[in-house]
Amino acid sequence: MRVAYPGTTSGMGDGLDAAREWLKTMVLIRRFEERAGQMYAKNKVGGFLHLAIGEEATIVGAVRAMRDEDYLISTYRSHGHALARGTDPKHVMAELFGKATGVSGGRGGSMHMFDAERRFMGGYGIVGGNLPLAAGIALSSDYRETEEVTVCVFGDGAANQGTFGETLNIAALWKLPVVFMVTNNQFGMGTALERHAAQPDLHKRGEGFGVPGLKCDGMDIGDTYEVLSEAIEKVRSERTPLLVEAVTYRFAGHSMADPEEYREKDDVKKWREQHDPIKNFAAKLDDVDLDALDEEAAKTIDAAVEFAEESDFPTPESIYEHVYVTGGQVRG
Amino acid sequence: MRVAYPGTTSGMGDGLDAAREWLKTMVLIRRFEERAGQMYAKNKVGGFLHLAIGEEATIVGAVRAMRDEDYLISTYRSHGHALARGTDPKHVMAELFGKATGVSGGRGGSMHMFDAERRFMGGYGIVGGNLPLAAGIALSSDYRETEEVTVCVFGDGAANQGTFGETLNIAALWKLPVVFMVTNNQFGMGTALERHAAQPDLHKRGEGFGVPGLKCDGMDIGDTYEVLSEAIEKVRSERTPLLVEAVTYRFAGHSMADPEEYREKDDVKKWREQHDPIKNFAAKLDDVDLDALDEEAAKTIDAAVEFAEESDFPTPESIYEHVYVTGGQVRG
Amino acid sequence: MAELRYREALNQALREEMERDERVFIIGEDIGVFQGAFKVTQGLLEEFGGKRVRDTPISENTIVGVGVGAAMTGLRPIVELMTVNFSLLAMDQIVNHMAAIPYMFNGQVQVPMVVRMPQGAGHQLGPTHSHCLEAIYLHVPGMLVAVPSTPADAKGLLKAAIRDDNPVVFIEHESLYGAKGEVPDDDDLIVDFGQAAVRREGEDVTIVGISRMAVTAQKAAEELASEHDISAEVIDPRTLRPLDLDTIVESVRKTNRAVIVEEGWPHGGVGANLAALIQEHAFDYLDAPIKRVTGADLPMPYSKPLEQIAFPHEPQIVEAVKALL
Amino acid sequence: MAELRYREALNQALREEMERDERVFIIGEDIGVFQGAFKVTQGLLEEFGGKRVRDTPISENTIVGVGVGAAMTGLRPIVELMTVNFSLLAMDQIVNHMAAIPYMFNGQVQVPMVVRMPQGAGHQLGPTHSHCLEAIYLHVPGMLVAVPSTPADAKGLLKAAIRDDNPVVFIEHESLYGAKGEVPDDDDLIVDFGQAAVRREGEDVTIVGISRMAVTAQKAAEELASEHDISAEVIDPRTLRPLDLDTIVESVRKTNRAVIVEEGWPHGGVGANLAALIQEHAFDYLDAPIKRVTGADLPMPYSKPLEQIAFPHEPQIVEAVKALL
Ligand SMILES: Cc1ncc(C[n+]2csc(CCOP(=O)(O)OP(=O)(O)O)c2C)c(N)n1
Ligand SMILES: Cc1ncc(C[n+]2csc(CCOP(=O)(O)OP(=O)(O)O)c2C)c(N)n1
Ligand SMILES: [Mg+2]
Ligand SMILES: [Mg+2]
Repeated sequence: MRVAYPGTTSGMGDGLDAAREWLKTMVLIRRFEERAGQMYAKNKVGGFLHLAIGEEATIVGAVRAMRDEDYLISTYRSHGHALARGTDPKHVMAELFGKATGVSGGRGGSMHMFDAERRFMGGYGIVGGNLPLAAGIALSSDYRETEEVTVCVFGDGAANQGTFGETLNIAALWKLPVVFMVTNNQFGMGTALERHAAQPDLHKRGEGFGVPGLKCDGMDIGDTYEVLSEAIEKVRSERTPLLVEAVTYRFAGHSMADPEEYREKDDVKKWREQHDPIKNFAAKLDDVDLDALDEEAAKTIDAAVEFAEESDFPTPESIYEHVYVTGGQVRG
Repeated sequence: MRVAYPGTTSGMGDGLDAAREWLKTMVLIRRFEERAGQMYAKNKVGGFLHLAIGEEATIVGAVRAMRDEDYLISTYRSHGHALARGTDPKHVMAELFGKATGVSGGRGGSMHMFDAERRFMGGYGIVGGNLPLAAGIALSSDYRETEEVTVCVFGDGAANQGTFGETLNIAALWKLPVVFMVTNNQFGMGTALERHAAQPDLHKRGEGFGVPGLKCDGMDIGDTYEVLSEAIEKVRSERTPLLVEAVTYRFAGHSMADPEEYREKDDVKKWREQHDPIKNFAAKLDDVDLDALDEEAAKTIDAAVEFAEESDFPTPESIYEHVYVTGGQVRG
Repeated sequence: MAELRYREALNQALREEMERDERVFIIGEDIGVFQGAFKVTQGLLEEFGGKRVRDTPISENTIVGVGVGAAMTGLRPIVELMTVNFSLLAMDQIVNHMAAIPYMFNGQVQVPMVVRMPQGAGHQLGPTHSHCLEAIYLHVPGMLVAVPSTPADAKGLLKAAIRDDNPVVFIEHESLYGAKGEVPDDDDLIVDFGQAAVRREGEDVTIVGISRMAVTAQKAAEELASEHDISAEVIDPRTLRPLDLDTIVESVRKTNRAVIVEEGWPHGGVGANLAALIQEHAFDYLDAPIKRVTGADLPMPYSKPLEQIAFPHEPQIVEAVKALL
Repeated sequence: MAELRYREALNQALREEMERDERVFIIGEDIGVFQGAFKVTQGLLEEFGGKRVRDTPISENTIVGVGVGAAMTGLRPIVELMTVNFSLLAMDQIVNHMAAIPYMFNGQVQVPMVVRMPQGAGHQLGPTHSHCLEAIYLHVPGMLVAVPSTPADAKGLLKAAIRDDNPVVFIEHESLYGAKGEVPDDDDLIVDFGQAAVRREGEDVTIVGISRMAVTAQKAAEELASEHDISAEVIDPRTLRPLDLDTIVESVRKTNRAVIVEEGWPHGGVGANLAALIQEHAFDYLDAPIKRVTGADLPMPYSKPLEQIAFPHEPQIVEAVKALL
């Protein structure tokens, strides 16, 4: 396994510093997700809660390969994407709590995070629903004659939606600057990859539509970073889409309501023990004190929980705000 | 170019007899389409009228590779499919006239032909809408433990619909006995293949979904027959789908309302002169009197027009029949 | 009689009808190995095997179409869509294919299938996962629409739907899956489509509740009786197509007032449809305008206090009735 | 004033708004090289080039989503769907994305886009190609809905739609593209959303006509005046969201009778919505039940004589009015 020490990508210093920042961010995401799960168990968080524990390298490796001006768009499993992109954990946690201070003002919840400022263009609840949006964003980048690239993250299960073929064809036809990144965590809910995809090498699925594919080890942040960097910069210069498959594994259930009867406990255990993206990456770095990072993350998240707790719910009077740009109701 | 002289397929004798029957059927379709166009000009036929002139070899070659018990499902451009499958031209013409004696009782029109008895499972007006149905029919064949194969015909433009990827994946995953046949006439309405498909070798589009592809010369009935026979029999024995691309050309406009400004008149002329599937096939057969075949077809179609003319329109009282199986209206 | 949960009643209906008729099978996302997102199909894979209980990829439009194709050749598919929200992806196969085919081809084929799916808000699922779309399905000719609100109806209507030769859109409610109720022990328990249930008799006002709102309406009626001395008749239409308009109109002719309660969006909702019908058929009997109590006119917010005020609860119904009297 | 066809008026609106604002662009099937299935976009490719007039593959759900994504980043896309029938394939992007995003993300982004598409029967296009779906679009919060019936409105409303920061569903009518009418010569001609047009003043009955039916209703009103001595007021709401309910209610308060005419399906249609609203707001003024004249409750048959009786013509409107008086 390779570990890349990146040059100049946004928000990072060089080399080892960058690697430490990656680790720190992965730890932050892990702890955030765990705490979110606890808050869910305490009924502080409602709805569906999809955690990305196990997928931290896939998330951080990809996001660190992006520039600030690039766009990221993801799914209902996207707390980590927001955090990696730099959204304050306070606002992410507050969103889970349904508070007015949440990233989406409490309107979206776990599945629908958004941070316009950081060009995190949202998590989306409809499987496969974000692919067309990504093409539209990329079209806009082109239209406005910018160098921006869009990274569109979706799951292995989403590759079976009609939007997959439609969007890849359009992106290739129009030479749109978008990297389609399939986070292949080997399950679509309770359905294992080989039970939902006839041809399970998902990165090859785009070829028929004119979108070449790459693959990376989504448990290895170095590899993920390297392959995504290559893809993003190729897309930036050639302005034609690529498909990257990151093979990863979700350590927790699909959502909090998942008894996980569709897979062997031993398999999960094996993945957790052998492929933990945080542990394995930490082991490669000298001078890393994982406990200290954990503690730091815990503090940040304590503060986030406190912030979320203390924030107000949106007022009843505000309920119609933003349905229409004019603010109020528009009757039919 | 190869000319195959088939053994025992439904409705045909051996060898040369079969070839003559193919030619006869192609001529029938050509003349039927021409006459339908005339009837449209005379306002006897309404709606959209999509003719298959130029695509006769693709149609007849494929249908003759099928058994009687196999299912055929097609698009809004399907008079030829009905005729090749053995539907009486009278009933096809009567449908165009909107008469009660039409194959669909005047309810469907040109775009929605159907002949349950001949397992022609319909023409469909929604581009890409028939692919899921084909998978369902094939699933049923499997469920009922039969040897039936479904041939699903759609256009190059339809390969861009979401149903394409969705259905191919499902068919491959479930090993359904269906041949997806893309009639690549090189245009989706006024949009040329390379302007709508990023990767124009359409038979390669299924590989990413686990559906291998074959290609045939859709202007050559022998080649079409041979490739489709191979595909259908492979699907029948292995019970797993294939995708066949038949490259053809439509000599007429997309529908009757098409000024054809999107292509060069010279190109059309060249295709008509050099690739006419009827002329070219006739030239390979000895002892063929094309004029006589024309005349015979004309007679058949005269009779069909007369039948359509003389048939009654559906009665106003019958308007709600078949909306529900109970016959009458069901209020909401 | 057995006391069953709504989800168990549905499960029984599926099991019994699959036992009864080999042509019946189920397809849907995570209905087999995962046992169903809401456990309605629990145990069926084990009992009937993968041929008859088939997990699908996440491809809503196509899995509905697969059902249509199979139904056209004589099978009787049940397609589970995980929720009604995802049926928006399948709208073409539902409207242009499932509902249209029998007519379009002049009755040469029937499409005896059921599309089952739950709807509804209340679990903080936010703007993409909280729809009630019965108004849209009611609008489309060529199919039947059921909206059961009790375990007994869930079972009886689902069995009727599976045996019906028309395509049926069968709309369950997420919040009702755990609800308990008496269900007759009868393998042939059928609740006929087009028969409204009068849940409570009353004199002063007719309340029509749609889907889960039939339950909320009953609770509101109890409160109206005990706290406000108002006698409300509560009607659950149970199916929106066919609609048992007679029962509703008869009731309004008696009470002279009507309130319709639905969880879906207000403009062009089921309530509007019923209001239009009631004033057409009982104009001279109405002592006050027909009132509607509906879900709020917005994409459902996630935040709990907002969500709770965005769909009807008893107090709004009580208020609406009081305003009429 | 110039006399223009409806399609020409739309074409002018597109051209003027594209000249006015570089962020405006159009995507759709066969809108460029083919010049548009109904020639609404004729000449635009030549004038504005392929960047701003872009032919798409046949991928309705995705092309709407492309519009949404582009709109979220500040552009102002116009997505042409070839007909409303194909919008059923795009329902997820329209409802769960286009309409929901501004709210779902708390106003961090707007979705200033227009989905244009024609609807309607009358050309023998059969069960899959003849829908009128305004009732479905009216139902969904988060977007505006226009149904222009004249060339001037087509132009003025489309310009308003393009300048609006809300997503707009803009429903044209296939049978009106060739219709002629006076259109003011004004580059800034805007018809505001939410302003009904009183097409004809009258005293005896209010007829509300939706989309093309506004035209049919006017003809029926002329006949009512000349043949039956009945004075009908004809209202064209022009937009269904926002709805100018005041103008309708005011009229009904004057005439005391209302007939709503729509081409779409009857159950849960726009007529039901308006009937519910009118009886809510003008209950004491109504001398008779509100009547609806609608399209037939079926997938549209191809056969001409059947099709012609399956959507409203003047005689049905005349009959409905006469039955009220
Ligand atoms: C269109 C649609 N269908 C079904 C669902 C329900 N659902 C939510 S997540 C999920 C599985 C998606 O799997 P995958 O794309 O692999 O992403 P992962 O959850 O593994 O991150 C399903 C079926 C949905 N949200 N949207
Ligand atoms: C979903 C949908 N979108 C658009 C149309 C309008 N339309 C009818 S035929 C056609 C072109 C289809 O091209 P292709 O699939 O290549 O078939 P061909 O007409 O060449 O036989 C289009 C865009 C439609 N009928 N259905
Ligand atoms: Mg997955
Ligand atoms: Mg074509």
